[in-house]
Amino acid sequence: MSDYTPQELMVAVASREIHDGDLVFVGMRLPILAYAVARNAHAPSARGLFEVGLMRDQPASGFLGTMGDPPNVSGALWATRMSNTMALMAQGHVDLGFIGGAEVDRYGNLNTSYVGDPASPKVKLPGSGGGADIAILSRRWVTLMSHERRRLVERVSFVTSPGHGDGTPGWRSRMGLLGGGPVAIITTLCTLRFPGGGGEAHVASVHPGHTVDEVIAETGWPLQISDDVSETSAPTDEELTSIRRFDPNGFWTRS
Amino acid sequence: MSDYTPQELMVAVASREIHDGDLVFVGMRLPILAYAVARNAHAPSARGLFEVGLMRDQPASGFLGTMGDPPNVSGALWATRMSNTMALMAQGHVDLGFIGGAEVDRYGNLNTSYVGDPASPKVKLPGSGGGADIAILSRRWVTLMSHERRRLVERVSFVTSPGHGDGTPGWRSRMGLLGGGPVAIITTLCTLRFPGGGGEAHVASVHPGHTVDEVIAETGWPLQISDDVSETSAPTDEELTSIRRFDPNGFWTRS
Amino acid sequence: MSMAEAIERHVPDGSTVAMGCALEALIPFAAGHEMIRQRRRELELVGPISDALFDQLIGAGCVRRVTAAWVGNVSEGLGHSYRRAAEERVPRAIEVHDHSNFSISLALWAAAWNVPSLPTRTLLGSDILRTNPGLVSQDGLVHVTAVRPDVAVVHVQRADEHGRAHAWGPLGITEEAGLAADRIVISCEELVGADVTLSDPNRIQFPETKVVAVVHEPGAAHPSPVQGYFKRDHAFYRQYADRSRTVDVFDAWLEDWVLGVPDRASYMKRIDVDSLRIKQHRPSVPADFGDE
Amino acid sequence: MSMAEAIERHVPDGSTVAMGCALEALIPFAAGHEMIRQRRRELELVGPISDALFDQLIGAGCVRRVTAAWVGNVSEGLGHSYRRAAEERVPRAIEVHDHSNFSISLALWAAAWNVPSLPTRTLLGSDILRTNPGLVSQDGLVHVTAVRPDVAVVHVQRADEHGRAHAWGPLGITEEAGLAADRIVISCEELVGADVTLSDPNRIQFPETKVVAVVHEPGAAHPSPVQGYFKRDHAFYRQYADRSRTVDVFDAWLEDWVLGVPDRASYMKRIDVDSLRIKQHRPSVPADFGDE
Repeated sequence: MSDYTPQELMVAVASREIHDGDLVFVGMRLPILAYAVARNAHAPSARGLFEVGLMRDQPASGFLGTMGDPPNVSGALWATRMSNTMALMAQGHVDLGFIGGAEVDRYGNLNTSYVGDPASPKVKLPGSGGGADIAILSRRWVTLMSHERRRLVERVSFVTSPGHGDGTPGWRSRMGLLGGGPVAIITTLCTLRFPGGGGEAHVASVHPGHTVDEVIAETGWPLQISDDVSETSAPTDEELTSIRRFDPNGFWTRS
Repeated sequence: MSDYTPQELMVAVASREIHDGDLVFVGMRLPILAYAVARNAHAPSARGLFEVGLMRDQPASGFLGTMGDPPNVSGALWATRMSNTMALMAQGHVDLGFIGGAEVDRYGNLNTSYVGDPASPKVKLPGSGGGADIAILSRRWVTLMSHERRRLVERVSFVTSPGHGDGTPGWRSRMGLLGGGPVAIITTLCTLRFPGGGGEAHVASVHPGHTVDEVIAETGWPLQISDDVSETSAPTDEELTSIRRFDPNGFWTRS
Repeated sequence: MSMAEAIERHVPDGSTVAMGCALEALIPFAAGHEMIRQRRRELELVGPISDALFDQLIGAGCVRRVTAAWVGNVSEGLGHSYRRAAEERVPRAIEVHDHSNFSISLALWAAAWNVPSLPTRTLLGSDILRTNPGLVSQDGLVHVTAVRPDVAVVHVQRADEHGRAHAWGPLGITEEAGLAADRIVISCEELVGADVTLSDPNRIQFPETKVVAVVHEPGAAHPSPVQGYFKRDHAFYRQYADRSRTVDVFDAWLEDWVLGVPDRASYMKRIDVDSLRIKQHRPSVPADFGDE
Repeated sequence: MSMAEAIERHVPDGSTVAMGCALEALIPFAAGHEMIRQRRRELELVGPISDALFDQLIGAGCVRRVTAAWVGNVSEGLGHSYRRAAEERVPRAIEVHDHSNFSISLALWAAAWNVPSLPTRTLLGSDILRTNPGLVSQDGLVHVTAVRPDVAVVHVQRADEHGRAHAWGPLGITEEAGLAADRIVISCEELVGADVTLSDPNRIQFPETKVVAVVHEPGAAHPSPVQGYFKRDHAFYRQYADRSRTVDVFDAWLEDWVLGVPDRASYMKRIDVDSLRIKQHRPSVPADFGDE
């Protein structure tokens, strides 16, 4: 079963970011699977919070195309208003959030709004959704994206969801942002991490089958490589079994 | 059945303040009966809103010691949070409110907080409850109280629920108060009314068996008597039947 | 968990405690009486209107400050212990932070959303702005400072051992009080399984992550009403009004109904439960949560 | 009332319309399609995230402004019509007032409570503050200007003819949208008697005084899910993504599924309803509203 897709690897890596006992603002797509994997492995008491207005302590039994699908409500611990889930996050009760990104820069700022001038954009992206809220209010967060030079850029042209801002230490607290900001960017090629207290992303581990040179080539800024850069551990059989149980047709991980 | 108590008369008079189609912020005690009487007579489509978090289109079938009693929930059109009932009032959707008062002055300002210096009060009254909210936000309101010289005073020492303030025309709009303020004070002796746009209370009608002189003697300021002062119409048999149906043991109207 | 243990653990001296948040219904009297028995001191009580419970805690000397819209006895009028404390500093002086019902709700929403204050159009022109430092008039609006209870104490119809509480009927400011509070203590008429609570997640009042204690205490809200379970005991409120008019009769009442009573079970033995119990059932029509 | 009549009467050109307030579930597609058939113009659409519906209305040229946190296709990604309107002004230019999910909720609460704005700690450091004039940063907080919809269009599981609507499952910003709106148009899977709705007043979403129309329209939310009634039609969303990539294929899709379809009943005949219907029932445990 050692064969796996890049998405399956990303899910496995993301699931390892979830600590037992965490309240996780789950979001959509791969993170829904990451929560399921973690909950069934090393984080049995992790809870999931969904901005649609749900709290859960176990993954949905059925496949989820969206967080609002009926199986996500069965067994839910709370079905409420979105603003109540945001209230918990604004109080610092959300330990970890996941955000999807279209564009990220070296300081972890995300753009999901506009490529080019907002007045007449080259590309109009869907927008923040809950992304900006998670980026600002959750204690720490992680983003997942395809590793392409056009996506990992020196500076994003529009900051939808602030990471570590201009990269100077303490930027977030100076700006009055409550949460700690991004801790990792999980891409199709590697895992990037940020120093505590903010700053610039560096390569922490490269995914099996890929090289540091390849990562550098696909990144839009001169990339810092940590001295102890390692190879990302591949998904375990247990992780893959769990992933394939919750994404039986590969809707998220094999398309 | 022409025999009735002062409270029964007050309930009948209060019920006549309710227009058909009104959304009424009902409050407690006699107004609960006034809503029931009006709803079963001239105001069949009047709805009641209760700050506890209820909307009704008919009186409760059972006796109510408080608006939170179980019979008030049976048949309710909405059981919600208090803040949602306040939202409707803040939007100007409440046509009429009732407020109980301990002290009222010539301009209709109510005191239900402190007699004497708030720092060391002669009497500590229970407080606003929803009174200040109704006084400020409802389109028009009415207060009911026992007609005593110590209760109808020149100026209240503490304005819990603002009426027409200092009595100058347009005081409420200058202060930014949304609603129109008090239209009547219904006492055990008479009905006092206010001119449109604010100002000072005047005697509109004297209850049967009482005289203008008696009213003047029991009032703490030189009272204006309207030229066409009349005798308050006594409760009709229909009104009394209705009152006694909803207060069978005279808990509110015969004690 | 027993009520004694819940109060011992989660309501220390000096706590800011939200209670009676559903107004006249579901008032957690059993929890309040246990605070009195445990001689809690320096409490700040937070609520909208309080029907007798705050008056009892004030009379027992547990209270340093009241942050509420109304304190008294809804069917009887004034709160005599509240008056003595405010007028004569008996048994001790109390500080009063006056609110209206709307403004105390907003103060709790401000805390729930973690902002310093929320603006409102109510209270303009009211002298409450003069006596409560947490209400600031500016630019034609009143800014209501956040009120953050250390603990919200709530009585509900049913809950499971994990803290998922179902409450129904009018709920007043219960939801914002729970969200604003650091922790929630629940007492319930029925302790049910998760199969009951999770069958209707929309009726769950609070995130279980804030609930620190669930106490199965039938009748814990007496003399206040509980939809589907108990009628309001009007006579008991009238009796309390009579027996709180002076310090002496109040102290006798407190000994009789609180200090001299070991726990709620013993208290209930002295109530005519049968005459107060709601016997006619009105089940809600189920909602179908089917998912496949 | 028929959907055609409800939209004709209550959603005139230029209206500010809140839809999709429960996010991915209970999206009022039938109402949106009727707006397209009636050639509504100059609408301002308000919502949190919009899963395809806003994209369809934008592509049909009904929309002047979007005030939302996210517009696209949740399981497929980008909204192609939204992109064309914003990037190429095709079929017309649109104005975008960006929000986050939290800020659009607060904008509606501000309107519900009738205050100019509400403060929040979210959006600090986000460029959304640069593109939305209704978001003002001051004193370390963001002040979210009130958004007042003329009409909130909501799909629910069941309602009675008087406008008492029962909805369940995750509800997003449905409640604040209804309270903020001048009026509410409801479509429902089941039209039930008042005996059903009033059996559970806590599940009633809105004050009936704001509800101006109740349309009995089973399947009105397709392809979005309805707890207890319909699963999400993922394939339909994928098909829409494919058939909206260019103006030509979108226009064909619109003709095929909206303009060429007289009403929802005809639309439903073309859906494999049986494969989408939820067949396994999970009734909630009733709450006892007994009162005597």
